[in-house]
Amino acid sequence: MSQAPGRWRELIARFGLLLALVVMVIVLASISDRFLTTSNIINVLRQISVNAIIAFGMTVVIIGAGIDLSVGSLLALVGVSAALLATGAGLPVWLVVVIAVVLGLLLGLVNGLFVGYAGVAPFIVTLAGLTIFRGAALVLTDGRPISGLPPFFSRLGYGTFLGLPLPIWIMFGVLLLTFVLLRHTALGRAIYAVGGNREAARLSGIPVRRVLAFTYAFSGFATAIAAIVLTGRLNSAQPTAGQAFELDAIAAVVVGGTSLAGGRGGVWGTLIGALIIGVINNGMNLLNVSSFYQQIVKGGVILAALLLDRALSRREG
Amino acid sequence: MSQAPGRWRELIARFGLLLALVVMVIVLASISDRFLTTSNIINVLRQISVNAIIAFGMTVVIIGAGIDLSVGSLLALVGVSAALLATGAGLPVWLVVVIAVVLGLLLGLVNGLFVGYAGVAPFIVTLAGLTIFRGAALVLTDGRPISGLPPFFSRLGYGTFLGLPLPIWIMFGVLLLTFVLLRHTALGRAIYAVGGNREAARLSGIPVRRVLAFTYAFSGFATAIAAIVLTGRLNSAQPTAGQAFELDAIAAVVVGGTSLAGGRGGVWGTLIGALIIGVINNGMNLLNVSSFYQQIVKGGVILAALLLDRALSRREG
Amino acid sequence: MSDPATAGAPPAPLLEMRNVTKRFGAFEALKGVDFDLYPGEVHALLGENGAGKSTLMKIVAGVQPATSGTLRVGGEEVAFRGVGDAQAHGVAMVYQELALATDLSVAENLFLGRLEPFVSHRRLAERARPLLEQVDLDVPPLTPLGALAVGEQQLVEIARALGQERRVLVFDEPTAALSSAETERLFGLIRRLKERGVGIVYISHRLEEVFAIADRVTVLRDGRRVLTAPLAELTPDDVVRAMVGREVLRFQREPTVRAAAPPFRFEYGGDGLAPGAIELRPGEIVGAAGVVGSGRNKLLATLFGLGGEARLDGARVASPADAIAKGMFLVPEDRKLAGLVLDLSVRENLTLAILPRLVRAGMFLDRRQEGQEARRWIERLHLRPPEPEKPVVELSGGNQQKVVVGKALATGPRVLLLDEPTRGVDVGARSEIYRVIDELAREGMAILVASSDTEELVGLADRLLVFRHGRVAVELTRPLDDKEVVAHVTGARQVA
Amino acid sequence: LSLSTLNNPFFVEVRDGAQQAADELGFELIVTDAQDSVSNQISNIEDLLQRGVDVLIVNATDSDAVVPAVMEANSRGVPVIAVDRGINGGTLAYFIASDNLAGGRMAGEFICERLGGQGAVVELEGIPGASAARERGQGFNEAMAACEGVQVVARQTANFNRAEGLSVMENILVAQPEIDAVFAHNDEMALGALQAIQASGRDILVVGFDATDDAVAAVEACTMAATVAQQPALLGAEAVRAAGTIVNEGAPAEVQNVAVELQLVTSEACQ
Ligand SMILES: Nc1ncnc2c1ncn2[C@@H]1O[C@H](COP(=O)(O)OP(=O)(O)OP(=O)(O)O)[C@@H](O)[C@H]1O
Ligand SMILES: Nc1ncnc2c1ncn2[C@@H]1O[C@H](COP(=O)(O)OP(=O)(O)OP(=O)(O)O)[C@@H](O)[C@H]1O
Ligand SMILES: [Mg+2]
Ligand SMILES: [Mg+2]
Repeated sequence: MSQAPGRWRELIARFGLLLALVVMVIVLASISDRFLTTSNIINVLRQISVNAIIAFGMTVVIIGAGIDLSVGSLLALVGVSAALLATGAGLPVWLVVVIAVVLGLLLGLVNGLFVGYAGVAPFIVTLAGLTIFRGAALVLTDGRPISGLPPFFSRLGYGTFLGLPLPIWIMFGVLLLTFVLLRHTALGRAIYAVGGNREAARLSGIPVRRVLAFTYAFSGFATAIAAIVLTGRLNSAQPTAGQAFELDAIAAVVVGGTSLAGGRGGVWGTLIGALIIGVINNGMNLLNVSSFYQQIVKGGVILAALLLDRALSRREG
Repeated sequence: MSQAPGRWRELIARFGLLLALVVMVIVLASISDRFLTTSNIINVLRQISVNAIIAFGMTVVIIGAGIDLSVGSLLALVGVSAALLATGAGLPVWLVVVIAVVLGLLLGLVNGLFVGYAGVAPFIVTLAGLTIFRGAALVLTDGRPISGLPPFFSRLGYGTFLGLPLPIWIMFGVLLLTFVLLRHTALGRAIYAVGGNREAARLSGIPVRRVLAFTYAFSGFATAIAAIVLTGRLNSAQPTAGQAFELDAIAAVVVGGTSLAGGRGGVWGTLIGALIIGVINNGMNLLNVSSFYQQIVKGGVILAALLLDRALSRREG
Repeated sequence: MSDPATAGAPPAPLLEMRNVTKRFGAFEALKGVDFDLYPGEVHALLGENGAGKSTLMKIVAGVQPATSGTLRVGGEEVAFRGVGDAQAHGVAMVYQELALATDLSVAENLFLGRLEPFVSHRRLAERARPLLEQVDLDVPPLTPLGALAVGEQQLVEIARALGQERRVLVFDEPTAALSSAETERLFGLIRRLKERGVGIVYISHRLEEVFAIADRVTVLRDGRRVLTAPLAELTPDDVVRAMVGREVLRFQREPTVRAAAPPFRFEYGGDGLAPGAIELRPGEIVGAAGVVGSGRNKLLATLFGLGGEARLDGARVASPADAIAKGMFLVPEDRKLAGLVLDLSVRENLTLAILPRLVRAGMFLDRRQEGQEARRWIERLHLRPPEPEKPVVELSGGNQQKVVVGKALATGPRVLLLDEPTRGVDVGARSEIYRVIDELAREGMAILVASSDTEELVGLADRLLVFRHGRVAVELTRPLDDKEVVAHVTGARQVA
Repeated sequence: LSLSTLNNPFFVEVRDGAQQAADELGFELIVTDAQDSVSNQISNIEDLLQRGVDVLIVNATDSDAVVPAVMEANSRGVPVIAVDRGINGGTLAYFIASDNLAGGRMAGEFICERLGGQGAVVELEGIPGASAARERGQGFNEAMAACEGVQVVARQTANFNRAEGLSVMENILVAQPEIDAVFAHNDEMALGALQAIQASGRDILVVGFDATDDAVAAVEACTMAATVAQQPALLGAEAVRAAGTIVNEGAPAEVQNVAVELQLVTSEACQ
């Protein structure tokens, strides 16, 4: 077991969680015969894609012992920026996408510079980011949604490749990218070291500040991709999009077994976490649970899943 | 310096932050002649009271290396419970208040038991609490606000004692209580030890689980008091109250210099943090900053305050 | 005792362990161990790193339960559910890994876990003073513990245990960071406890200490008890053979042939260190000695850019990164705080400082080469168990120390700064580390070793700097003599 | 003017309408944004009173919660005008609102009629507990109860949010083989649902609420059946005009209700 490659090790470590997911799927399938249909499975995957993509970036930040509260607002800002460029400036769509992704990366990097170089607590830096990016999105659009986008966006949101919707492909793409980053590059190793013990990392010659700054830039990058996907799915961009997305993303990461204390965890667990949350939401809609009770059920199920995981896994999250 | 009593030590450590607050006050006073009036100072204090009371409880949780996301929903649940009891059950008001506070304490304790004894990550436990308590508040009230409260509540919200509004007295009461708990009781010191190094605390014979459970119960207790104050201030109770209060409370704690990593910080810093946030909000209203820009300004000012603090303080938050 | 049948027989044991086993997952750390302790006895517990000493004693202290077997304290069979239980039964332990809260004051740490419900910091400070005097630690009781040097923290940990009035006291390598002066003082305290009938378990890798203080010895090897006997019947060689199952040659170093290369010249000062300068020649091993708090660790930290002011050949050393860029590397004195990333595996820790060397195609890690590099150091330093994928947090203290040293040695710097390099390392592995250090010096590395172990310094160093009160009080050169060094360190001999 | 939120185009239009009227009348208009938080709003009002405003226009985040703040204004002799949402206490000079209950009923009746009294309907609810969600839902369900052949087969919240409208509708589409119409408590959710419906290729009637630009465009493009139009700009303008009346003529003796019309926006061309 100890020699297992990273991916399997991560999945084995989250064995209890996987089991919880399987139990949920079985229960739902037995209540609703529509649950385990191919189209609903694709539906769930497509629905979690935005949250999962953000959560992959968040995983990197959290492994580095940070937190990024600004993702929801950044998503809105990148989304409306892309939409404004695509509708107003007459730029080719590919260029709009590139600009949007670079914008996300740069704004994330600004967070990262404050955390890494100015040494301000990540919670505060990204909370400031949360309000500032949201304000900027509202100022840019004067609070109005932007529609009338070129057809590229709805093709992105609804097109398929080999039978799978594009958002799902993009999600798996970001998953693999993040996995390779974390497990197979020196930078990824450095992120684990910095998150696990910053002082030890520093004394080992790891450029701690640069590594920290990178994690936030990566989170901004992932969030920008999620923004493009969401803009495609909605075929419009709202300055109010993404509210409370940070909580959903962090929940996926933490349910997936990555420790908020840093230095531990991985991106496959995050996928399971996002799936669990997605399946709960989907299941409640399918079963038409009344909206007041939905919140109670959702909290209870997540707690139960984690208890099962604790009972079966060896180490603490 | 090492011989300075706790309170002064905390304040000295947050010297940069205090300075930032003073700078803000001077700037605002020079722009608006209404800012530094007695009535506006009381106004600001009264406005921060609810957030500050919650944040004091949150400080205790965070020093124990935890987090409590459920405070906003718990506030709503306790508020509507108290309002229902006060309007429906015909109980004497003092008994309603006692029941409400005990309810908050017990629900906080449930969070604490899951964290301390079941070992589930605090983020998840209290996120589940967030949705469950909110759902319960909605179910209890069928989503409707509850008004027609006995006059006790509006007296509580708007009455004064020695010229100061009661919410401010209550806030300082909870502040002192929390300060004494943290600095001058064995339990308080144990919370620092557990938050700073859980393993070392365990090896020293500290009942770690019980200490952790207590911190969440205390947070529930403080939140219940805040709920009563808010119900008085609004003269009604909403099942939708307290949304995003957890972020505001955590922000006050972290701005005040308590580390999210646990083991470090104190409740006087939290007061300063809550004041800074309150002064920013008040100032922007007095200066009539347009609301889109308010968010940008708010984020920027908090960040600037923390940068000043970093530049002047010795140890990192 | 009044029973005629037992009259004249030894008194009832304070502590009796029978057939104790302990498993961590599939790994069996203790395999049916028997152990007992009598009132007024100092019982040494010895064994290689990872033999199971700390594990055994943590069962006694209620830190973790045994997987099977029985434990009797004062004749009563017990199953401790926590440290509090054990304390209530009169058992206290000084842990190998310091169990202190760095953000609380020294005084609070002395009473941690048994503070009165309401704490008056002033009264606490007063109650702390006599305890601190006992171990001769002169710090204000309200100082945050984190501001103390490791050796000083070790003394706090000892003072805490002494303050508890226990029937059974376990010392797990209490002297690993103490110099001979503090060790002597500790022995005085232990003798007084003995007279009062306290039973003491003493774990150490310094054999001369064991022979100086202990009455009986139990040796563990790979989780099994291989020997229990009165020390009077044994020689040090017997004990070492029982521990490692073979002879260990005491490391003897031939003085290095000086390389012709120019020396590294360091100037330093600030942060409690008096301004000064030292030169390190390539191929030379320089030692730094001193009592706890004398500043030898601070010297190394300062040279590495961790506070204070340091210059190498006139150029400022601004930060550790800068120091590394200038060809230095440091083994820090506190392995948990600064040396290891506990959640990462042995392999990942060993290669942490040489990642740039393992990168292919600009960013990807060459896993094969990384594995080779890790296995090389695991073998060379006798890591137990020799598993590269084990998280470092699950290693025994001594093995963790080997990982920190291995990581530093792997970097192959021009100037190597070693701060207590063998803290908690067993005899066998220690000579191995000495051998590697010697080899590196012969290859032209300049090495500065700070240590509280006089024997280690005498065996290794070409030159020895003795620190007192933050300055070099005297510089000694080969041949070095243990007694003379101790005299200088304690200040018994002053040189004008 | 104390607004509940500017994170919603509706209230942005309220502000714009108010601003325009203020400019015409030569008033200085101070706008605050409570970001949908009751306590923010109380603070905002206290701050406004602190600044010595002449007339206070309140768009309450909650009808009960702002009562104490209104009483505070009363005690300082500052007249209060309520916009969009009522206030259940204190003394008001004017109440200017469009009727959410009537709007919900209007939508329900429209759906009933278009389905010819026969079919399955989905209701997308707003933020649980929010007053607009309660009132629109109540009006809608009254109409549904009166329309016997039509069943509400699913009732789920999408929190007034377009992205959630999309995913909740996707899920409902999986669960319900037969859906003839959707009523959403606001246009954002309706547009999200529309996106899901178009992707599924099914033919379902969508009715929204608020008549935002996007929704009106969708109605004109015949993709959405209808949206209930409030006239937010008119709300804002009416409030400021009422303030003008107060300044010129003093506050009325008792509260004057000004009902601003609602209308159903449909497209004739699409029938
Ligand atoms: N929590 C744990 N999980 C897994 N293995 C452990 C754990 N704690 C200890 N071990 C293993 O048990 C064995 C005994 O460890 P122990 O700490 O008792 O050794 P020790 O004799 O005290 O060594 P040292 O002299 O290095 O302190 C080691 O192989 C160690 O890796
Ligand atoms: N961060 C700090 N803040 C304040 N004082 C410190 C700090 N670090 C060290 N000191 C003090 O500086 C003095 C010298 O420390 P140093 O680490 O050099 O001691 P040492 O000789 O290595 O002793 P030891 O063997 O105990 O480690 C000690 O008295 C210590 O208390
Ligand atoms: Mg040990
Ligand atoms: Mg030392």
